[in-house]
Amino acid sequence: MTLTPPAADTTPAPIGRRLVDVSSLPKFAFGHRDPLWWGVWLLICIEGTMFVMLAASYVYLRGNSSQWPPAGAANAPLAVTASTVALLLISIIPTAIAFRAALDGRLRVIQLNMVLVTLISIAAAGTRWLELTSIGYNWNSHAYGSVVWGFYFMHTFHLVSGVFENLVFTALLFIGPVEKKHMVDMRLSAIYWLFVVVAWTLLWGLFTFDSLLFRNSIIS
Amino acid sequence: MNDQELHLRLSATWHKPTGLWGWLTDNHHTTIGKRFIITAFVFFILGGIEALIMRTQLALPENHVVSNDLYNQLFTTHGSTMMFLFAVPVMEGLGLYFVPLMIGTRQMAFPRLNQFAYFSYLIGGVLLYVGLFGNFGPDAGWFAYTPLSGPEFSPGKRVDVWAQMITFTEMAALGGAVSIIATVFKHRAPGMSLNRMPLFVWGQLVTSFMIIFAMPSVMVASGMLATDRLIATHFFNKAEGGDNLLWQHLFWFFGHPEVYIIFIPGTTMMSTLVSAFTKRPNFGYLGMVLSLIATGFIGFGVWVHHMFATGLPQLGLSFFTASSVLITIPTAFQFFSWLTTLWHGKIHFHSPILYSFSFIVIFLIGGLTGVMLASVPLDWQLHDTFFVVAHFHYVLIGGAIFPLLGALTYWFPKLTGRLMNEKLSVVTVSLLFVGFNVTFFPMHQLGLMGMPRRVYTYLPNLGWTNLNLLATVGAYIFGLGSLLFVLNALISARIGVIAGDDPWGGADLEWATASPPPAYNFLYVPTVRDRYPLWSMEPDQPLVTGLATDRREILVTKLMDAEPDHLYETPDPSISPTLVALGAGIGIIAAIFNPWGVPIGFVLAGLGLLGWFWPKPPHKELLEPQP
Amino acid sequence: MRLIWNLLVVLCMTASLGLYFRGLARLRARSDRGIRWWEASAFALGWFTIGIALLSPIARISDVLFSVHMTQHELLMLVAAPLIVAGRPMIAGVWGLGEDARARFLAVSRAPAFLRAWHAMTGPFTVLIVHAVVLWAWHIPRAFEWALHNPSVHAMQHLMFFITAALFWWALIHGRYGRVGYGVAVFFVFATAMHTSLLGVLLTFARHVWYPTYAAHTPHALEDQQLAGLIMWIPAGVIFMLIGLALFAAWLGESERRARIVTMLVLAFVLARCSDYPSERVASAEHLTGGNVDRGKQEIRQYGCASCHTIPGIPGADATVGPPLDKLSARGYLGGRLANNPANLLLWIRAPQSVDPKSAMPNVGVTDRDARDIAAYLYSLK
Amino acid sequence: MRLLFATFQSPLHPAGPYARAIERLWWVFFAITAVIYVLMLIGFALAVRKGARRKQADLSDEATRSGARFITIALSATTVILIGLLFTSIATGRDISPVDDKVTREIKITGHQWWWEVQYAEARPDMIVETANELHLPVGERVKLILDSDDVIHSLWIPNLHGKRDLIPGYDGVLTLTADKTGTYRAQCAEFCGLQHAKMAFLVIVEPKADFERWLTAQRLPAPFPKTADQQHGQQVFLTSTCVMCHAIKGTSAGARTGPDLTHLASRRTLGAGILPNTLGNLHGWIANAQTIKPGVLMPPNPLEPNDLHALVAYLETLQ
Repeated sequence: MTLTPPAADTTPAPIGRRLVDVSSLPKFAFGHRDPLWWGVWLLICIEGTMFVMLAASYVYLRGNSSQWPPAGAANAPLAVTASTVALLLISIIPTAIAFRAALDGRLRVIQLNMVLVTLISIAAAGTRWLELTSIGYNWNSHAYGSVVWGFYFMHTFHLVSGVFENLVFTALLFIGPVEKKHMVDMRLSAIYWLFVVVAWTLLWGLFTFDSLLFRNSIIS
Repeated sequence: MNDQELHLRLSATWHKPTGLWGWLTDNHHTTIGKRFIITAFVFFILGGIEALIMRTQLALPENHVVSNDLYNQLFTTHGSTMMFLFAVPVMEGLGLYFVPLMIGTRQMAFPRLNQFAYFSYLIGGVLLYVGLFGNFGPDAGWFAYTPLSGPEFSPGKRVDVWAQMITFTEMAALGGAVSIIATVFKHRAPGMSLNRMPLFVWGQLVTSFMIIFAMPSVMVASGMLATDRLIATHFFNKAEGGDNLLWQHLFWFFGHPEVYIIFIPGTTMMSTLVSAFTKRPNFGYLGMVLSLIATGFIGFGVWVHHMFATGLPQLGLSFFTASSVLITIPTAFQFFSWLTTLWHGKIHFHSPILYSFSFIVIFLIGGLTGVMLASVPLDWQLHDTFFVVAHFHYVLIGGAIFPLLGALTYWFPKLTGRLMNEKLSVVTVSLLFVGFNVTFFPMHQLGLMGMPRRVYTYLPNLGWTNLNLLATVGAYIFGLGSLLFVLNALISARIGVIAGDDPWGGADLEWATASPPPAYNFLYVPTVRDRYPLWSMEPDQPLVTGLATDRREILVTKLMDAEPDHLYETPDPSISPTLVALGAGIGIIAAIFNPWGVPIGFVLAGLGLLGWFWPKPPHKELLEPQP
Repeated sequence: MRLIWNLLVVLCMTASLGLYFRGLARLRARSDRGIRWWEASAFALGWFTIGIALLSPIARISDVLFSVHMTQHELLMLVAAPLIVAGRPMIAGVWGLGEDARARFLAVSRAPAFLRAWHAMTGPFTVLIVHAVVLWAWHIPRAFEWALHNPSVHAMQHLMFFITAALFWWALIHGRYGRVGYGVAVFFVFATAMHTSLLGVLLTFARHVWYPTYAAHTPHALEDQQLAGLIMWIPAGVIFMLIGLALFAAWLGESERRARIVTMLVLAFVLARCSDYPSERVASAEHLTGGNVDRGKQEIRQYGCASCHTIPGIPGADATVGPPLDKLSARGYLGGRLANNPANLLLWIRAPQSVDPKSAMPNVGVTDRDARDIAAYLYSLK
Repeated sequence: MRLLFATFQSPLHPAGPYARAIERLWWVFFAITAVIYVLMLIGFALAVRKGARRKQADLSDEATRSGARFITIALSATTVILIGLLFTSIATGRDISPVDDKVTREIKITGHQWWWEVQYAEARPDMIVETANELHLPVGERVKLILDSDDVIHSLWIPNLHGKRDLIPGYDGVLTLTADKTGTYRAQCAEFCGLQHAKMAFLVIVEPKADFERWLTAQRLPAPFPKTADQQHGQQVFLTSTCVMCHAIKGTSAGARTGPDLTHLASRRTLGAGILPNTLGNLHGWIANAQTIKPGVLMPPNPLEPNDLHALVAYLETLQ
């Protein structure tokens, strides 16, 4: 094999070459055509796997204990935890509306619904605070406490980030200037928020309805 | 506009900032990729030095080179360094550098994420070594089994350092993986359908997916360990309902795929080298791709074979053996494909192909001992002995380091513009090959003679002395080889033969641009008509034009067939990602001493993120408010 | 009760088999396309598997041993469901109906409301979630125990397992994105393999018997449960992997096929976009065809192309018998028959009648050399 | 010392049916994989020679076809061999994991950082024999070892008798084994367990049944009362110093359980968990400062007056 000497101009001249002119292509695209869409879904895969691992740890630890939850381990009052879940679930509606409206850039609709989402998410963060202060055990009380507080920690982290993201986004929508390609980001942010909602609904369901789900299992 | 003008304009737009400020702000994939590679090699050398100290200690029975306390820190740091700070980052670094070049684009999908990943990695690595040099290096093994690593049996800050280092490096690996997947899916040059991607790119893609699903598990585990230690949670505390085997399940659910995360890029480098130096496409492209995917898939199902000795359900053992043996089949396919390619190709003997031959001789042993270890009865005897040490060094050094060094020799011109010294390379590969086998082959025998792993010394009358001495001699030869490689790289980067664009007559697009590539990678983005674009390039192969020259615009194509889809602007250099990494770093390191570090780091990182994502002018295509 | 359900199963299975093969026979009588033999064999095999799962001793033993019960479920979800789906039962089933019933069925199936519902129900993401929820929900100890004690609930459980699995496989194999969606399919197969394995793992490593009924039947209930978990984890995982790999291979093949089309489109795209670079347009047109643009201009007049076509740049060429030849390079097809590429253009110029005997364009005896020149000129047009 | 470890600590020198089954399996695997390795290397050597001699890469369809044929055949052969190995392994696995619980004896082994506690189960509590770092087994009997740990995870590995099994706190591991050759076998902790993982060894002494019973009977006795004044002084030293914080000697007031039971210390062959022969000199050094011999061991240095030390050792030497 011979080694080619360096050419003065290393890039082949396009004279006589056919060219694909892409200058007229759009500057953004929705859905899976957009690289950032992949970024967000991959992030959801990562975070989702973490939640799944935590939930699996819960079930695994549960299987190794004779009494689960331990005697006297009182969760936060159902009314409080359920209202957080309810708020989160309600927030899906304005999120979905804004998600649709983003497709054809109806700014007013988006602004209105994003304000709603932000307010509801702040309210959910408020009830979350109530939850945290009314849990009847600590993370260092027992393994059950550790894993449930683990759920709370992980999710509150996401919830706060979500609220922060909603706030910033809403501010951006009002401060402007709003570009067309922000509509793509708007939809991605909605997808992420949806993930935050769904993840908690499942985790909450797991530890709240524990006795209902596992009542029949016996220890050998 | 003629080419010269285009070159000037693109150079200005894609200008890489220089100096310290540039170091903190540049996000170009070649810069980040190169940084990953160089930093990883620094850690490789550190890990190697640790290995040599350990080998010196074990050269003679009842030796006193280091204390048992230091020895335990050394082997823990060695394992953690090689896995978390060398193998994964160096493979990802090569991916960051070469994937965009091989698929014909100017930049990765999320350059700022890469920048963030690099600084996370750096902080994590430095943290580990500050620990080691400050005599609070972790000493519970790279696997950190609880309860040994728990608050009761490892008081002090040592294991905390390990747990936080894990969090950091995994964040880095995850960031890189997300970026690589999006880049491979969306940035390919027009015409490069999935079916035409170079195998190396496939390897990076499969590896990245494995990272996405494996690493969260260890992050959860290390998080639990950290809270057990810092705020007295009870995840692994039996007395309060926790469970020690939970750690092992979570750890090995990550730990086994980790091996393939390192090995898969190795095999695809092997494919690249075999094809490049036989001037022949690899046999069975589809089979090769499916092998990679099957390996990735099965890699998630076999973690339990690290736990055969824990007393698993008897029934399960034959199932676990079966699934562990199953993973041999895709690897065997790759072996047969290389063999066939060599047979039908025209072999050009240059130093990179010698690394490939070493791979074959060495890795094959590692693979076959792997089949032995998959057998439960044999594993009960061999597990946690030096036989296993020999096995996984044969697999990881044979399967990943040899092809890596070969690939670096092959790609060296693309990284530096110059060729590595051929004669020195031949000496290097010979030293490495001999040194490696002299070091690790006797370890099989040692394992069969009953020598357990992770012992800082042994008694003189057990008959292990001679083989240990031999292994130590080999380790020094191997060390010499590694040193020679590094020296050769340093020297050749300055005074090596100027390589030109395509010194080897390579097949893939990275050879279609200058060496090293200009900041904009390609003057015109190329188009592709099959799997080996440069071998089948016709004079009228179309080029892409129409990308903006005044901003960093790149072409996004469709996932399956790489049809031009839309244009995407990648961000300019910025300090924000570095600040986010730094903020998270302050928080997580502070958390070792006080749990409030976590929220503080969270807030700091959040502020950095605001700067990262806040849109900057000029604003284009404004959205008119509709009635 | 049990007997009634078994009779019902036999009845349904006989009916479905009859319907399928009647439809198959009718289809094959009409044309040789449609359902292929291997697809019909897949259906038969899947049908047979259902029989084994529901009517053989497996069904009886599954009341005593959880591991056998698990095998039964995996047979339904992982063997029978994909095989039956591969056999295209809908098409055969519709043809198996009587004339009137078929018409009514088609009318319903074309109603917008039905289409919308069907569309919503068979999105890949939807079926992934639905199948996962059904699978996990039925393994909740209470639910499973209920099914064990009540044959009707048990039948419902099997039905839900089978239907959601069939929908899952249908959406991935024949679903709305077709082969283009096989990439998504691979990911969803992976995700399903992961979550079902997780359930298997939890069963394998549990130290409790999840379903006490089994503990009443056998002293080795825990081992039995471990075996069940292992079956769900490892053999089932292998089947998932094999199906995933097959879909992946098909996806790659599809990507190659589409890339060929795209290359063709890009070619048209290239030529269409050449307008900004006139000299290159000519150069590339000449390169593509091996002809000469200037000579082509002469020959077009000589061969009389202008009497039928409007051709830019040729004086007097504004006839409307045939299609205008401007922007030829941007066209997808030539003569409505051939893909637009240089070789086909040459063929079309020289021998249109051999391509399409019904075409009005005559063979006018253009030589190869002249055809190349003419093609070069035509491709150089804006 | 040599005599002490006369038998190799190796799975390839089996002294029991289970280890022998694994050894056989090893040789089967070794032979088959070695043949495969050699064949593969020959294949690669031929391919490299062929490839080196070509003028040009062969891109013909014929080459593709023959390559595909080769890969198909080779992969099928690989699969068949793997299935064969799998079934051999499963068969051996069944042989070495007896399902029935017919054992003559249950022995509980508890791992500690960094020594082994051994308890021979008996129905009557006062008949229980407790010892450390030494397991006596009657030849030819099937015994069941119940494995537990007091602190971190250890792993019991007696390569000449069976594969290893972890000792996990809170999990009762079970290892059933039989020794059919008398002799002394060395065992070692195989799971990293902290500072002195390297020096956590263990002796298995397989004796004829009569010898074993004699040993067991002797072990059941409490410690004899010291006879000479020196020995009595030694006992006083033991009972009044820090020794009693960790150790027990049956028949005296010392009953702590942190360290090994010393009731029959003098009958044991090693000190410090299998690392020193149990000789007078070693015992002196071990008591005075075990940290220099086994750095990190939980036994602190004991700065005793010389005559106290001598007396203590003299007393301990009586604990046959």
